[in-house]
Amino acid sequence: MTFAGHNFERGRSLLEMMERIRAFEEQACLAAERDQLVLGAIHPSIGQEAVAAGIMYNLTTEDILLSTHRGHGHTLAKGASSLAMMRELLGREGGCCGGKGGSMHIADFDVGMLGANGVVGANITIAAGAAHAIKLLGDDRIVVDIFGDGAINRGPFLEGMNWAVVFKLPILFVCEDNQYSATTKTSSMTAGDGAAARATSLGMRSTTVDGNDVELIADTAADIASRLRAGGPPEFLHAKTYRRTGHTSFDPATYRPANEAAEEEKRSDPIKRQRAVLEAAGMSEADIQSLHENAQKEMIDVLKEAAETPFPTNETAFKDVQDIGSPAVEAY
Amino acid sequence: MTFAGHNFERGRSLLEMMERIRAFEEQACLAAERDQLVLGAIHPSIGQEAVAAGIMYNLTTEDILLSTHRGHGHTLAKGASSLAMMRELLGREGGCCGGKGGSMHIADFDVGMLGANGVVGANITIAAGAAHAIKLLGDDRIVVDIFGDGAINRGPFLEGMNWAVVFKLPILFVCEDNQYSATTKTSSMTAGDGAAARATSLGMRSTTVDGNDVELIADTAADIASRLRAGGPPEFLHAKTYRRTGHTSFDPATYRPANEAAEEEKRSDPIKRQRAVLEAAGMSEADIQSLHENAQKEMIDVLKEAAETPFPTNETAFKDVQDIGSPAVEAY
Amino acid sequence: MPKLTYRDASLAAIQHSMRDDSTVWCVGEDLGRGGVFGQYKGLREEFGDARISDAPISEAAIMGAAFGAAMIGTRPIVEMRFSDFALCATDELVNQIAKARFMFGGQSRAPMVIRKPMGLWRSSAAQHSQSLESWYAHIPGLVVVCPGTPQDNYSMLMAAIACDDPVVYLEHKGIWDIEGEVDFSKKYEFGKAEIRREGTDVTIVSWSNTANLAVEAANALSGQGVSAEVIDLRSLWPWDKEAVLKSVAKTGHLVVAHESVAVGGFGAEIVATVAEKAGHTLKGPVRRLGAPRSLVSYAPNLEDMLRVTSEMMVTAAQETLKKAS
Amino acid sequence: MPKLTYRDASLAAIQHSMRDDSTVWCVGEDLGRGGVFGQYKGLREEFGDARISDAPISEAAIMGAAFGAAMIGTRPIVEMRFSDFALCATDELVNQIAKARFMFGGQSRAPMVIRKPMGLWRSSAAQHSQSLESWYAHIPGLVVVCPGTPQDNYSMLMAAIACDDPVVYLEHKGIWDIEGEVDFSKKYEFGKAEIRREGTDVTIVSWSNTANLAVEAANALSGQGVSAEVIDLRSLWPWDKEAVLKSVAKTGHLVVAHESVAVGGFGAEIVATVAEKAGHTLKGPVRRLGAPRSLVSYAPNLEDMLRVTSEMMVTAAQETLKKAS
Ligand SMILES: Cc1ncc(C[n+]2csc(CCOP(=O)(O)OP(=O)(O)O)c2C)c(N)n1
Ligand SMILES: Cc1ncc(C[n+]2csc(CCOP(=O)(O)OP(=O)(O)O)c2C)c(N)n1
Ligand SMILES: [Mg+2]
Ligand SMILES: [Mg+2]
Repeated sequence: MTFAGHNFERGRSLLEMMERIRAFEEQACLAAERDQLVLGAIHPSIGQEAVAAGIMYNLTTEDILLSTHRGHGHTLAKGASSLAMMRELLGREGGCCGGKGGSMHIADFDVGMLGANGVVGANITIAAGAAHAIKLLGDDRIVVDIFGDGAINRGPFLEGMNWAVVFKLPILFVCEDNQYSATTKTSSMTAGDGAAARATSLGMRSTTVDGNDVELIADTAADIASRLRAGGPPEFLHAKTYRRTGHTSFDPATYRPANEAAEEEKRSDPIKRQRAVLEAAGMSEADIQSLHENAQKEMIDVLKEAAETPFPTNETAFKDVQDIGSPAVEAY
Repeated sequence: MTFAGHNFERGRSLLEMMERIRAFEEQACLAAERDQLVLGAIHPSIGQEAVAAGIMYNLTTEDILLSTHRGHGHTLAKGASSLAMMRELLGREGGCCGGKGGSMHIADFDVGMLGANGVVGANITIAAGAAHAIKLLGDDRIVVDIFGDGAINRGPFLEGMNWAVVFKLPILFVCEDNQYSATTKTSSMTAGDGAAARATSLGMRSTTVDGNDVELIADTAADIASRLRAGGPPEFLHAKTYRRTGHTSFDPATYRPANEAAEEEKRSDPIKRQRAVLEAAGMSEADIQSLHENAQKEMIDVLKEAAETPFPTNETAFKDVQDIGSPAVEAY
Repeated sequence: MPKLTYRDASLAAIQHSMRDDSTVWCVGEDLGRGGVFGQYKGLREEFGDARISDAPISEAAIMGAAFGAAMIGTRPIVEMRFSDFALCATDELVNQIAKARFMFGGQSRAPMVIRKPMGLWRSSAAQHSQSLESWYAHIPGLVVVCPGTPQDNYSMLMAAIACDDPVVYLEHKGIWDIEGEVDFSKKYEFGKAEIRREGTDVTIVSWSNTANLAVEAANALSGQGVSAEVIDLRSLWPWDKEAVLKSVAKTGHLVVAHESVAVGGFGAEIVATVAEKAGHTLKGPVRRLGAPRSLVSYAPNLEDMLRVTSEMMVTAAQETLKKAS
Repeated sequence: MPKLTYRDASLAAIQHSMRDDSTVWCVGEDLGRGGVFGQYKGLREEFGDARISDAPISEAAIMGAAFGAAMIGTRPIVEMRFSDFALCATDELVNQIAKARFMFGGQSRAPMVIRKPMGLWRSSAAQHSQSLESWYAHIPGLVVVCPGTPQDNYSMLMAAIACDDPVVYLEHKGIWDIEGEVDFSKKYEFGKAEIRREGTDVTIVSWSNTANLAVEAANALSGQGVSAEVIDLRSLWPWDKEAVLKSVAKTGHLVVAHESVAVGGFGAEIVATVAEKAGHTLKGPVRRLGAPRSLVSYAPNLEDMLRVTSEMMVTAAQETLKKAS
């Protein structure tokens, strides 16, 4: 699994990021189930970390990202603070969104992360618009928009892709295909050959990759990003992975074949695979282990600190609605 | 242009229907411009009659049709009364919709015509649903849904096609491609290879035809209809034609190249072409001419009679809103 | 009489309707596994996957297709999951379903039930908490109902399924688990309010879960010697003007309360109607309670800032009584 | 001072804003050829096709893309053509644009203007005639304005383009051709009503084209010795409660009139607010005028059955004065 020209530093970085994402979500799940501290739903991306790590590796904080309800990994990989994120999941002061959004609306504009989204597929047209503005302003940033396999059956998928191609916008659309849409096997409700075929029919260059191979994703995204930065037309990446948990952290996912998840873990866990790659490239077991432990420690600390942070002050319930007009119900 | 096995009776019928459509719309345009009797917008399909005639030839009144704002031809070919239609355009009593819908909402449920639609693309999911019910009920009818080239950029196009394929419904989707979307050349706002490519990517068998060749359309639709009646999956037909008038009867269409329309008329008028086919098949000039004259006479009479029909009685403004609850503003 | 949850009452209504009428079917995402709140649990086992149909994540198609299917002889029950997502199908509901029958001169009917679970549900935040009943009440062609009890979620759903008009059926997702006795023989008549508690001093008008809070408020008020009449409107279109006017004629004092945003909420319609028709008979100022014109937060303390509580109703009732003119 | 049509006043506002601020751009179907009502005529020639951008028939994408573009530094003006079609982009407007800033804890802004020509326009029938201003007023996060005169369509559009909130900008498509003097230096302040006519006997509150009809009604009333004050609210969120309450305190009589459906219309909010705050000071019953809860027909006589006319306002004013208590 070692290969000529393997970029060791990058490989290490990719593993490190995946470890951090995994550790963050494991702690988030504990916070939800064990500690009952996460009050809303969270959607873990455990097993899907390669997509987040591989793609974001190629972006700067100037570049723009839009994500989904299953967006912790993307957000962390884009550079958001794990503490601010955990605080947000716990609805606390100092959360990325001041505790007002929660997991499903996590955003960090300072690092170019323009939001998770609670509405499936809604981010697609918004992302196209961000790219549109970049083009209008003559900036050289690029946009990455990530959505799930279920989102390709929503109208905005068509409208947003068509828009991006017509206006030749600097955007990469990524379908992070974990094979499930909530409790439904997505293929049972999807016509034709799926995401990439649809993008191709819309005139977009489309690439399909093993979504659990972080090095491959990083390579592919690097190529695409450089084409976009050189003024190339929008592109599409279909990354095939697998949702190892239930839809939410509370979902036992009894609707899927017993052992499917366990077998997938054995077969394709992106972290295990990347550890093997790095081992083959000469990284010591201890070093690999320390990436894991550092990530664990970071996220345990983060959860502890987030849990000790107070809730936002009540008056923020009426802040940041709009500039014009007061939201308060008037006293009579 | 004659060919072995040419079905003369059908050919005659197709021409007759196209003549009737053309005559209906010519009178409708006169009613609008000369007589100022049509108060809302009308969208003529002059030059596109082959699609309506060729497809509807293969349907019975039990089969279901949904159409667009440019739906006079489809409606007439489906079997609606020209008088009821003209009355509707003039907003009169006895109009297909009692004068409440007008041109853009024309419908005749007795002949399976479930409505034109004022919202581009909105008929697509509705038509899929009609086919869904047919399947649930175990009927053997089929559904035809017609929309324009501009509609393929709306979300419901994706959602409706996907739906029909997933549920394997007895429906034919027809993109009647007249190259324009209101004042915009559709190709300038459409990504990729267009309608058929998109349908193909959604797993649908797609056929592209010369939309001005009524015999070819009738043949193609016959094949598709028989496959659908035999329980086959949904299909797609892309018929390429040309919008000879402006978007509405009042639009001078100055935004398109001078002579484009005139040249298209010369090159591809479906009525002229079908006349030539029938002449080659041995139909006399006089017989061909009489089809034209009968159609003209029918529609001149229809306009005259419609213009003499009273407006609906005022109380119908509050009828057929809903069963439950009264629409009237209460007197105090 | 069985004791059922709000959820199971709706399940029973669907089951009974589907047994009686083979043209009734349900369609929505994840229905085969019981739906997102378990409100379809077990139905696929009895009725199969064609009548308890899954759907792609295509709200516009779910709504549009159900409409097409309703026009030609079936009676679909459409599941929108969260009322917020139903906004992805607004053209279908408002421009198509609500308008078709009229626009086509009475040729069509759209007998369909559109279920849109609404309301606050702990820490669901701004995109999963909205209540827009006043929107639908404003749209000609739609029937709009908001059941607040297990009994009503049985009787009203039975009536909605049997109705030939499109019915926007707004369950409150915070109360799936509340229990109550359900009399299967009880029929619901559209536009008939339920007097949840009789009283003589002040009228509290409400619907959905807020009507349950209004009953609590009335109980609290009775401890203070104030006799409050609680009217649960149940349906917003049509709504029971007569019941409200009759009660106000008796009490002379009116409090209207709902969970949705106060500005432009349906409470305004009720207060305006009373002002128009009986303004001169009021013995104190009317009080309208609704959410501030702000968005729903994730953090529970912020979320609570938007809640209309029974305490607020008690205070409002006291105020209008104190300011009696 | 130039005399401009309502249409040309909006054109001037866009032109002036685009000259001043290179981040302002317009996007919608057919804009390159001037837009469906000519309200973009000539702009492409001056500003080019990137800033006067055509769009595919993709309302959801137009709205969503403009939002994305607004979040990162441009100020889009979105054209929805007919307010009815805007319903194809309801999720984008209500779940995304209106909520984002709050949901993201103040990190984002959506400085955008969403133009939705609304209202009756002879024989446009049910899918091209609707007015839903009360819907948007109910949605936290949105500013909602309804200009009724050329001056306002200049000043208000200038203010809307300069505003950092999303502004739902509802022009009335029946009055593109009305003319009036336009003072380019006049600034509009959100939430400030315009007293279109001063009076002492009865207050008529309205907006959009109905405010023009209210002025006619006031003229007619003055011939009968009744002095009517006409308040053109102009913006519905925020709306000028103070102006209304002050006028009602003076006249003691209130008529509210709008073209949209009366049930659940914004008139209810106004009447309810007055009832709550000043109910006891009214000297006669309030009157609310709006369309019946029916759909708009194509046939002109049926369409007229839904119209709120100046005659109806005159009658309503007379009635409330007659029934003075
Ligand atoms: C428009 C809309 N419909 C339905 C939902 C409910 N929902 C939330 S996540 C989800 C499944 C999404 O599947 P996919 O796009 O594959 O993303 P994944 O959850 O697998 O990451 C559904 C149906 C929603 N949030 N928005
Ligand atoms: C959703 C929606 N957007 C915009 C319009 C306005 N409009 C009416 S017809 C039309 C052009 C449609 O083009 P196409 O689908 O090719 O049909 P054609 O008019 O060419 O028959 C447009 C943009 C509409 N009716 N509905
Ligand atoms: Mg998925
Ligand atoms: Mg076209």
